[in-house]
This record gives sequence, structure tokens and C-alpha cells, in this order.
Amino acid sequence: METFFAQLANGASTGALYGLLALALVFIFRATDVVNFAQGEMAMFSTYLGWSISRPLSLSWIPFLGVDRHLNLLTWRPEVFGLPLYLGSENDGLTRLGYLVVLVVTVAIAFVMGALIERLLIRPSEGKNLLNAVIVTLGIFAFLNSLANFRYGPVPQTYPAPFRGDAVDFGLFKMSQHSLFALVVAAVLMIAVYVFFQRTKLGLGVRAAALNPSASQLMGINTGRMLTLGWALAAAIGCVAGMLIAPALSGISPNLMFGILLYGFAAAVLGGLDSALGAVVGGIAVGVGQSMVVQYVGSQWSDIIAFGLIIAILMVRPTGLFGAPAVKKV
Amino acid sequence: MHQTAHYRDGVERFVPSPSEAVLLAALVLFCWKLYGGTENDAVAGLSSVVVVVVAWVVGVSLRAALNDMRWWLLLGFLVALIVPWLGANTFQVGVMSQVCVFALLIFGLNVVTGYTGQISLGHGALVGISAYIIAILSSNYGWNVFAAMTVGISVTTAFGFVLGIPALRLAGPYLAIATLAAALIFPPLLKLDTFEDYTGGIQGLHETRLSPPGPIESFLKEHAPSDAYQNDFQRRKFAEESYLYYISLAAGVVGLVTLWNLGRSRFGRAFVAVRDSEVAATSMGINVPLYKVTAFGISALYAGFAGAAFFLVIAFVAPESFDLVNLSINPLAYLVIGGLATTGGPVVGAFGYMWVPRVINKIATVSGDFDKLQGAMTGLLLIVVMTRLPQGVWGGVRRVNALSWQRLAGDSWAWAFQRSPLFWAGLALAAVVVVLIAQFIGTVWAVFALALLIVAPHDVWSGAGDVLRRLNPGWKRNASIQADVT
Amino acid sequence: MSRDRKPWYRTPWMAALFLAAFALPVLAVACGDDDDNTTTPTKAATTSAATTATGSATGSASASASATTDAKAQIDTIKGDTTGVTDKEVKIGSYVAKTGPASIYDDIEKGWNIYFDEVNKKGGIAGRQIKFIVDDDGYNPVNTVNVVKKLVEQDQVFTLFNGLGTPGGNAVLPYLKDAKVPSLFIASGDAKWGDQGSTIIGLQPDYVTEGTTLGKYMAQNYKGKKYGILFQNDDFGKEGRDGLKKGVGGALTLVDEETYEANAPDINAQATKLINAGAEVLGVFATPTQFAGALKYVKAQGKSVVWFSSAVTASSSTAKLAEGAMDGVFSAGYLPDPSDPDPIVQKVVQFFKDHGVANPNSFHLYSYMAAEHLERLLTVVGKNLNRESLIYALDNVAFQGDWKSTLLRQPSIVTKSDHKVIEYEWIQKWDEKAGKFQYPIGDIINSETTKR
Amino acid sequence: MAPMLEVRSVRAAYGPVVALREISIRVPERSIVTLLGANGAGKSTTLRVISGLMRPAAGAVIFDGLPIGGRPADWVVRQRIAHVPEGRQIFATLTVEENLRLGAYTRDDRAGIQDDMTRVFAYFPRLKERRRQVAGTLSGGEQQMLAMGRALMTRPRLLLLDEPSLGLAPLIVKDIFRIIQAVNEEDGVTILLVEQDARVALSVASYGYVLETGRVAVHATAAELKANETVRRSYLGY
Repeated sequence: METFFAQLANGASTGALYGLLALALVFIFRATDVVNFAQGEMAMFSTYLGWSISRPLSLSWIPFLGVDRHLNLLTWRPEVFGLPLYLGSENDGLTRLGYLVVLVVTVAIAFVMGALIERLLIRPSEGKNLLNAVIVTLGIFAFLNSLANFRYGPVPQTYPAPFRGDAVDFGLFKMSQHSLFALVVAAVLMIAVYVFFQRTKLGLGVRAAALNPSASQLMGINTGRMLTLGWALAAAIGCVAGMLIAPALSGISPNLMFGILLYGFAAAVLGGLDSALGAVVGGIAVGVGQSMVVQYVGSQWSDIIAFGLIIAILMVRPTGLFGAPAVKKV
Repeated sequence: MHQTAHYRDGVERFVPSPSEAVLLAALVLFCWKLYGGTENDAVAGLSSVVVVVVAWVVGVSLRAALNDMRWWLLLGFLVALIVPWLGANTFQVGVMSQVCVFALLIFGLNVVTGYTGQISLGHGALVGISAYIIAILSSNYGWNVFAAMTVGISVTTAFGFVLGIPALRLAGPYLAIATLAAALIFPPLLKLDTFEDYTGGIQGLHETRLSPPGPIESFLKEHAPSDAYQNDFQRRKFAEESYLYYISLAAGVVGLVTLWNLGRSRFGRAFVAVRDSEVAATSMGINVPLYKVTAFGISALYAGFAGAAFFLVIAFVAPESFDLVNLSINPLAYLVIGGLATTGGPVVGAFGYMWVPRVINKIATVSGDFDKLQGAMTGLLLIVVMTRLPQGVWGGVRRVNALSWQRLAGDSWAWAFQRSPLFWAGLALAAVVVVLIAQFIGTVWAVFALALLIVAPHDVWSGAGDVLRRLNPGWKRNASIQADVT
Repeated sequence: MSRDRKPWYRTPWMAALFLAAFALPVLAVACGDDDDNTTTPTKAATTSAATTATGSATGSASASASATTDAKAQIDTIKGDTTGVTDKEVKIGSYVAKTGPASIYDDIEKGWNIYFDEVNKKGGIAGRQIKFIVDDDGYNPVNTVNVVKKLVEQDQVFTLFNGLGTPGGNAVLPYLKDAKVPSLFIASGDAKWGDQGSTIIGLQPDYVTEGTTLGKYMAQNYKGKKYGILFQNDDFGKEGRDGLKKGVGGALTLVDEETYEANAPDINAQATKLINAGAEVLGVFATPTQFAGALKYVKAQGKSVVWFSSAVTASSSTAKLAEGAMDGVFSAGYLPDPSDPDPIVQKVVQFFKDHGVANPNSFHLYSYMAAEHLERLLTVVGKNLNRESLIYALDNVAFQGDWKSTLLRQPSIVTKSDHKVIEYEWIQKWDEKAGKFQYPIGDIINSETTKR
Repeated sequence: MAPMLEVRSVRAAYGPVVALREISIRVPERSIVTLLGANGAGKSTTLRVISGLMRPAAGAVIFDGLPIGGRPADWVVRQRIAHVPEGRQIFATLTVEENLRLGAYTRDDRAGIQDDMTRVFAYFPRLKERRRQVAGTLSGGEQQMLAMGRALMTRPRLLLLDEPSLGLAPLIVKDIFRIIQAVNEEDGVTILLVEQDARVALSVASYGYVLETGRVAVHATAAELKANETVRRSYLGY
């Protein structure tokens, strides 16, 4: 029984990572109808940007600031009148405020990156064959992967995580703080995405723009802006995913997402490409399924059964577990 | 985006947009950075300008010359026949054989994705099944290779029908991922302990390559070009590679002709009807499920032939050979680049599939700095082709085909003269700024920025034009062309 | 026509977007430049490390000259295939993975390029400049076939050197034998490279030897305990597993063996299964990221288990990724780690630092060792370089036990009947506090004693 | 008095196919004006040019003294011009209520939106019954009502209606035209109506334009058009 729960917890932790990336895939599919093969690499690249801003920052090139030493955002301990402005510090000097700053800046960069990618690369192929946009995302995939390899080198680098203390003991199983954090973030993002699409006017506009651009324009929706927003937000979600995946998988490397992306796709499709809930549930289902196959069937069968099951489930439910049934277009 | 102007005669004409001008500038800059040594900067920069200008002129002339496609087909076939004597070495002949192999695979993808509109990412597994069955039968059981091929291709076709079953229920991305899952299951299956005795597990299976029958061998050896093939080993290789090349070529040509016929047959029209609207197709009396599964079956037939040819040419199968990117995703990408639902597109795609990585590798290894940027260059190429030529290379060729040389040349000149001196000054200034930025931010970011510039949509540049127009109200935008638009 | 609509690029939010786009590269350039791994050539002056390295190699060669005078004299008389060789230059080809999942090994190629640049600057070997033609195969055997055919048929290289990986090596094996092109010091630990004749040889100790070494140590020190094996589902993992089982014999009870695919994000489920099944000792044949992940995971679960890992994961960079969880882990090894304070090792590390490598890693040390082997061989052959004299020198002169690579413990030995170059492994243990490996623990094990 | 909407010598083309050669139309405030003509005469294209779905190649469109020709559709909507396009173009996978909320996308006044929603439901009680239903499952008539209701949610001053009667049963057509008239009279919305069924159109309109191959062939008051020999023969069928 202990083994079962240990595998359950372990599968859920890995699955949360799949779910996070799947969430970004679902977001972009819902907002733009594009299956984005570059999602993983966009996440990887923005995570690398986060890595580079979390390194000691040389400020000596700003003469008037009078700073001629390195500033490390992660260990930055600002104080006002002796009162610490930072949240608790951790073993290797990381402060959570520093982490938060890095996170916010990185997500902002990813947001801009996503917007620019849509404007400059995806826009020209819009309104054509849907495969065109998919091939463009494949191009972005190759481009970003190679650029990261060129800029940062192929060797993995350690990545900061906000919670890295002892594992939390639930009695039946133990889970590392980081895994719990990832699960919580996945759940929060899932709810946020759901609320965005179902409860906000902007989300409704984004959905409408993806469904029928010209009718949306007649409703006063700037469809181009909606598509840009869709890519930007998906990139931001992907960036959060990347920043949680990197420390969970012992560091960041240009090939960080090779494995995750495929399982992320599987998770998104399993849950239904248009369902935020489906993405996270699908991710956890894939993760737990793999763990269970390893435990009770045999590890050689892990991929075979995982992907075989996905085909089988799709045959029964063609739009995934939580996806809306397809409307046949005449 | 191209600025395409519609003239009164209804012909769509190609007018280079400002972003294309920037593309040229970017190319010059890129070549300059690429070849840039300390002493030869000026020479290298100048020569790259010359190269770009020559390429531009050649391109304009080619458009005109490509007017009649039949001549090109005939010429192409004749050239294909003498490829072994054109190549400088056996390696190049071998690559041309593989062009035929992967053309077969891409033909198959074209049937299922191009004509019928069902995205399949599982074709790598089909090629693998075919190649593996042939390998197992011929090396483990000592079958005759051609007998093994018959079995391999038949079984693969059957598997194709099975792979088509999800297409009955699934659509779009769901089908893509389901077929992708099928491709992902294949390599771990090969490695299972249960099958290891047959499949050779991770070590894979070798096969001695097919050598030409005696008379053919001696003929080929005798007629090998003597300057390239001096010793006996090289001549033997020449005979072997040429023999395999002709077999692959024959398969490829048969594939091409059948694809061409298929495209115009009742089947082909039914496939297209299914792709365009299933409801409409049903109402026309087309049995949609039957045709969908048949499309997968036919496509698997091609993939089976590709697997057989793959086995002959590579003579080695291992689980790692059938990875997702190389045999499932890349062929699809190059199919779209070549041109979906056309006959010529897959041929262009197959050439691209084999030669683009080699050419890019050549460019990348000119300077040690760039060897890791091969992927970036490939990615950039995909993006540029897809955004500039949405119908693929073949679609682009078709489109410019109708235009005459004089008009095109005239347009280009007219375009150049319509720009004000201010425009050219601005362009020069922009080039200088880009160079300065490149110096300041370093190569990676320069490449990144250039990539963005190259694929930037037209209105980014016309936006810059708008700003200039504000400053210079007398300057009319494309005055004469606008007036022509009806 | 009125064109007074306000386009998107002139809206404030788009302006902000573009501003940010320009700020982004500047920001990224400003940060994180201090210690990345890019190898920008600094054109530093020639270093003492290279001088000593080449010096010692030639020195030991001349010292042993008397023992092999006959054989040495023989080399100059052999006639043979001189493809790729001129008086001024020798072309050497290699297939490596600059892209794809195995691109992590790219530093190896970078390393021997640096080494031979230095050799070339000093006049090359026997008056010939060493010219490398290196092609990327992305670790896909189909590509390897194409790349090797290109190197042999188009570039006409003299020999292949240090080609990466088993699948690729397998794919081109019959072709290279048929074409009679040597493929020297293949960068793969598959046991098969020991019995492919003289023209095709591996370099590092094979994975079976590695497994056996680990297994023997386990048998001596953990007798009667339960153990499990966790391995990558490829040649590396499977041979390691076979060796480990052989080394253990019946001394420990095998609980279970688990495998994983190379693209798996983590191997925690497998580790959990083995440990919960009662394994007290774990033998792991995995790649660094997955191994480090498993170490962290098991530590966080509060389980204690004795780890034994392959030399592939035995490096200070893996320890860094494991964030402290690698303390006390045993591994096999035959090459020191850059963290080793040994002055000889530090000299080599300094050599790479002087040539623009900010953080030399274990791949750089490996490349240095591989390059020394090639240099030794070419030096021994001398003026009369052709494929036959090369193979003759390889079998009879160059590695007769009188020459040792700077970084290795034992001389490399190659004879007509023995084509395994490095044949020993030691057991080492990572000491987190000291930040280095303790080694050798116990005896250095020779594969002569572990031959299949 | 200057008309509310003026279309001045507009030309437009789909690629090489010329759709509008020379169109000039004036729509006075609070009136119902109809565009008549055969298929391909350029009626829908005229509406598309006005609402910004299509850019004119030449000419001008003036709304309340403001040039709107060539502006993007989402901007034109904000000037309170609503367009019920050909084929209704409702969002099939969204619910009826979400469709209506999208109609009010440009507005921020919660109370006003709620008011208008009530008003739309008053016009079309059927929609109220089905407010939680997915729009794709509605019948043709209900979809037309939804499309009109959605347009009314923008609180338009000018409503462009493209073939509201297409494919509907006569009873429902009658119902819809009753509502069109009500919208015009009670809410003071100016209406530009494109219709194939000239008899119905002229029964509500005060002025009409007859288009032929991208040109205005005849324009006159509804009464005059009804009396016109050619118009009667070609479009009214008696």
C-alpha cells in the first residue's frame, strides 16, 4: 500500500509538470486554434532568460548608479530602516522576494516574446492552411532550441526553486515541497485559465476571435490583438511551467522539454484540447498512469501502454475526457 | 507579405515589398558576418552583395523561363537518368537515392495529408514496419530480398488501414496526436525482450547491400567516370550505388506517375471532396469513412515502398533510426514546404529533406561560431518559406509561372524608381544601424533580430513608411500602383 | 482614399512592446555573462600544459625506442593507402552530435579541436597539420551513415576518430570494414569495439567492465544484501546491467531490474519501485540529469540506499545538479574529474581555461585524453603515413605499455590480439564537503580479469 | 440636411474580381433604406465596405460627418454601426447568452447592458427560453433572431441588415420584419436593409436603391420604386 501511494504521489508530481505545459498548449489552442509545437521550446528559452537574469547582475555599466559590483537578484536582501523587505531566506541564500522578482520579470519577458512571435512569425501565415502555422511553430522550435544550445551550451545548469526544504510527510506518502508547489501552481493556473475564458469579457472575446474572426470584428473585437494576447499569455503560462519544470528535473538544458512536450501533448489531448481542467487532469493521469505501469506491469511497457491508452481513450471520446464535442462544420 | 497588386487585366503580379528589400540587406549583412574575417571584411561584404544581386537577377529570369512546365519535367527526367555521372562522388549518388526513398514517403503523406486533409504523424512507424519486416525475413530467415519486400509492403499497407481507423473518429489535432502516439509506441516495442531475438533489439539488424548482377556491374564499372573513380574499390562502389540509385529512381518515378494519376482520378477528387467538406462529400454520395481509410491504406503502400527502398539504401535498421523528428515530423514539414496536394511539391520536398540539412551544415561549418546554429537556420528557413510562400515552393512556382519576364523586370525597376531618395537613404541608414546593433549586442542577438526582421509582416515596414510620410507629406505611397488598382 | 486609421504599431501598448523587445537583449547581455560555457577563443599565449603534454608524449616514445626498434623501423617500409594524407596535411573525420538529445557531448569535439590547434601551431605531427572534418549526425544512425559516407567518399578523410555513440557506430560498421577506412578510438563503451579487428577500435573501458567493477565491489562490501538495477534502455544500460550481474555473482540478491527510455523526464517511479521492493543497494546506468533527479527524489523521500553509478554520471557537474544528494555515491571511473586537486589534472584544466573554456568539464578532460592517443599514434607512425602503416603502428608499436596518457593511471595497451585501449576502472566516492571524488577505493580493476 | 450615412463613389474588388464599380448611397437618420438587386449585384459588398469588413479601393464612406471608409470593423462598431452579416455568423459553440454578451463587447455600462438584454428578450422571447443553450443547436429562424439581437446589443444608431429573410418560413419572416419596423420606430435606429425579397423590403422601407453589377441602376422612394415598370418586372414579379 505504501508503494501504491508513493507511486501515486510521484506520478502526480511528474504529472503536474506535464499538466502545466499542457495548460499552455490548451490556452493557445483555445485562443488561436493552433497546435503549438514550439510551446516547450518557448518555455525553455524564456526559462533560460530567467536563468540569466538570476545570475549575478553586473551593474557596473550604469555609471550614475554608483554600483560597481554584482547584484544577485536571488540573494538580494533589501532593507528599509533596518526592516527586511525580503521573505524568508533559504539554505543557499535564495530569498523568496528575489525569486518572485525573477519570476515576474521572466514571465514579463516571456509575455513580450510570445506577443512578438505572434506578430512577426505567426501573423503572416494566418488565414491560410492550418498546417502552415504548425510548420511555422516547428520552425520556431528548431530555431529556439538551437539558439539556446549556441548561447548557453548543452550542459545542464542548476535552477533556483523557491521551496526546497524537507519533503512534507502526509503519512501515506511524502512529497517534496517543490512538487507540492508545482501542484498548487498548476491548480491555481488551471482555475485562472478557466475563469479567464468562462467568466471574463476579455476571455469571451478571445474565444470569439478564435471561433469566427470576422463576426468578432463586427462585435467590436480587435481580433488581431486577441490572437497576440493569446500567444503572449500562453507564452507566460509556459514560462511559469518551465521555471517549475527546470528545478524539478535537476536543472535546465536546451533539451529540457524534449520529453515533457510529448507527454504534455498527450495530456492536453487526453483531457481535451479546449479544457483547462482537462489539461491538468490529463497531465496527472499520464504521470500517474506511467508510474503505475512501471510499478505493476514493467518499465519497458511504460510508453507503450501510456500512448496506447491515449489512442484507446480517444477512440471512445474523440475530443478527450473533458473536451466539448466537435461541431461539424458544413 | 508580398504586395500583390491586382491589375486591370486580372493578373496578380509580384511586387517586392519593403520587407523584401530589408531581407536583401539582411542577407548581405548575414553573409558578411558569416564570412567576416579581419582582413577580408570589405571583399567579403562586397562579394556577398554581388551574390545577392546575381541571385535576384537569376531569380527574375528563372520565373520567366519556367513558363512551360513540360520541358522542365522532361529535362528533369533526363538529368535524373545521368545523375551517377553528374555526381562528383558516390556519396552524392547515395544521397540522390535517398531523395527517391523519401520522395516515396512524402508521396504517401501527400495522399493522406495533402489530398484527404488528415494529418498523420505516424508514418515513421509505417516505414519502420516495412523496413523491419524485410530485414527480419531476409537476414533471420534467409528470404530472397524481393520476396521479403512483397511481404513487408503488404503488411505495411494492412497496418496503414489500421492506422486509418482513428481517422474515422478523430479530427485535426486529435488525429495528429493519436498517430504521433502510434509512432512513439514503435521504437520501445522493438526493444522489448520478447521481440529482441527477431529485431536485434537495440543493436539493430544489418543487411549486406544488394550488389548489381554481374553484367550490369561490369558495365557500370567500365563506364565510371575515370577522373572521380580511380581505384577498383571506388569503381565497385560506383556500380553498387548507381545500381541502387536506378532501383530507387524507378520506384520514385513509378510513385510520381501513380501520384499524378491518383490526383486526377475519381479517387483523388473524392479525397479532395472529403478534405474540403465531409458533409458535402457525403451528400455527393461519397462513402467518407471508406475513402478516409483507403487514403491511409494507399499512403501506407507508398510508405511500405519507402521502407523497402530505405532498407536497400541504408542497409541497417535500429530503433533509433525511426525517431519521431526524422521520419515523421520532418517529412511532413518538407511536404508542406514543397506544396501540399500537388504532384511537384513532394518532389521538391524530398530534395529539401535530403539537401537542405547538408547545405546548411556546409554554411554553418564555414565558421566555427555557427556550427550550433544549424537548427536555427533550418527553423528560419521553415518560417520564411511558410510565411512567404504559403502554398509551398511548388505553389509559388506555379504562381509566378504565368508572368512574363519583361513585366517582372519592368515591375522591379518601376518599384525601385518609385521609391524616393529618402527611402533609399533610410534603408542605408537602417543597414548601418543594424550593423551597429550587431556589433553591440553580439552575434546571437543579431541573428535573432535579423530573423525577426526577415519574417516581419509587411505592415511593420509600411509602418516605418507612414512615419516618414508624416515627415515628408509630398511623398505619395506607391502612387502609380495604387492608381492601377480597380 | 482615407488612411487615417490608427494602425496597431502606433498604439501605445505596441510601442511598449517594441521598447521591451529592445530592452530584452540588452538586459540579457548585461546579465549572466560571467561564467557560461561558450568557448570563445581568447587567442591566449601557448600554455605550459600543452607543452608538457606533447613533450611527455614524445619523450616517453623516444625512451622506449630501443625496445621496439625493429617494429619501428618496419613502419617506414610499409606501403599503403594514403587517402587524405599529403606531406603538409592529414585529414581526419569524425561524426558527433551537435544537435539533438546527445548534444551534451559536443564539448568533446570542442576539446580535441583546441588540443590539435595547439599541436598544429607547433608545426603539427611529422610536419603535417592535423585537419579535422567534423559532421553532425544528431545521434541518429541514418544520419551517421550519410555523414560517414560523406567523410569517406567526398571529403576523402584518412581515418575516422572518436566518432560518438553506439547506434551510429553500429550502422556504419560493415561499410567501414568494406571500405577499409579505420575508425579509431570510438567514443562509445560498447563491448563490441574490442573485437572488430585492428581498424575499428574503441577508447574507453567498455560498459561490461564498468558494470563488473561496480559489481565486484558490491560483492565484497555488501554481501548478502538485496540490490536492484536501474538502467537506460539502450546498449549502454543493458551492457552495464550484464556486467553488474556478472560482477556481483551470487553475493547479493537481485530484487528487480528496471529500465527507462532515454527521453523520459525522470526515473523516480523506477527508483521508488526498486527501493520499496527492498533494494538496499542500487546500481544505476543512467545519464546525469535523470540520475541527479533520482538522487534528489530518493533523498527527499527520506530513504537511504547505497548508490552505485556508471562513469557516465560520475562528475562534479552531476553532483552540482544533485544539489548535495550525491554525497557518498559510489561510481566507476577511469579518468579524473576537473574538481580533482591533483596538479596534473589542474594543469589540463588550466590548459582549457587558457583557451577560452570558462568551466572545463569532464568531457574536456576526456577529449584531452582522446586527443593524446591520436597524437601518440600519429607521432609513432611519423613520416611514412598510410592506412597500413597506421594500423601496423597501432598494433605493434604505439601502445605497448611504454606510453601513458597524462590523465590516465595505467599505460594504454593495444596489441594484435587486444584491441581494448583503456582496460581498468576504479571505484570512487563523491565527497560533497570536499567537493571532489575520493579514489581509488579498493583495487583498480583490470578488465583482463573481467574478460567475457 | 446632411444624411446620417453617405457612401460616395465607392469602388471595391475581391482580388481581381471587381464587385463595386461606383456606388453612392445616402441614408437619412431614422429611416429604413433598402438595397435591392440580383445576386452578385454588390449589395452585401456595400454593407461590408460600410462596416469595415472590406476596404474600399476608392471613394469615401461618411457617417455623421466622420470618414469611416477603410477603418477596421472593430473601430466602426464603436461608432455605433451594427452589421448583421450574410449567413448570420453566430458563434455556434457559445451559448445564446454569451453571444448576446459579445454583442455588448464594446460597452462597459453594466446597467445599460442588462436593460438592453431585457429589451432583446422582449423582442425575441424565444431567445430567453434558450439563453443557456449552445447557439449552434438553434433553428434557422432563432439564429436570425440571435444575430439581430446580438447586433442590437451594441446599441446601434445604424443597423445594417443582410438578407434577414433568407431561408426562413414566411411566418417567421413576417415576425422579423415586424420587429425591424419596431426597432426603427421605437428605438429610432436607422436601418440599411439588403433584401432579395423586394416586396417585403419595400413594404417597410421608405427609400430604395436598385443595384446592377456594382452600380446603382435606379434609386427612388419606395412608392416610386413599386410603381416603376422595370423594377416591378424584374424584382417584384408582377
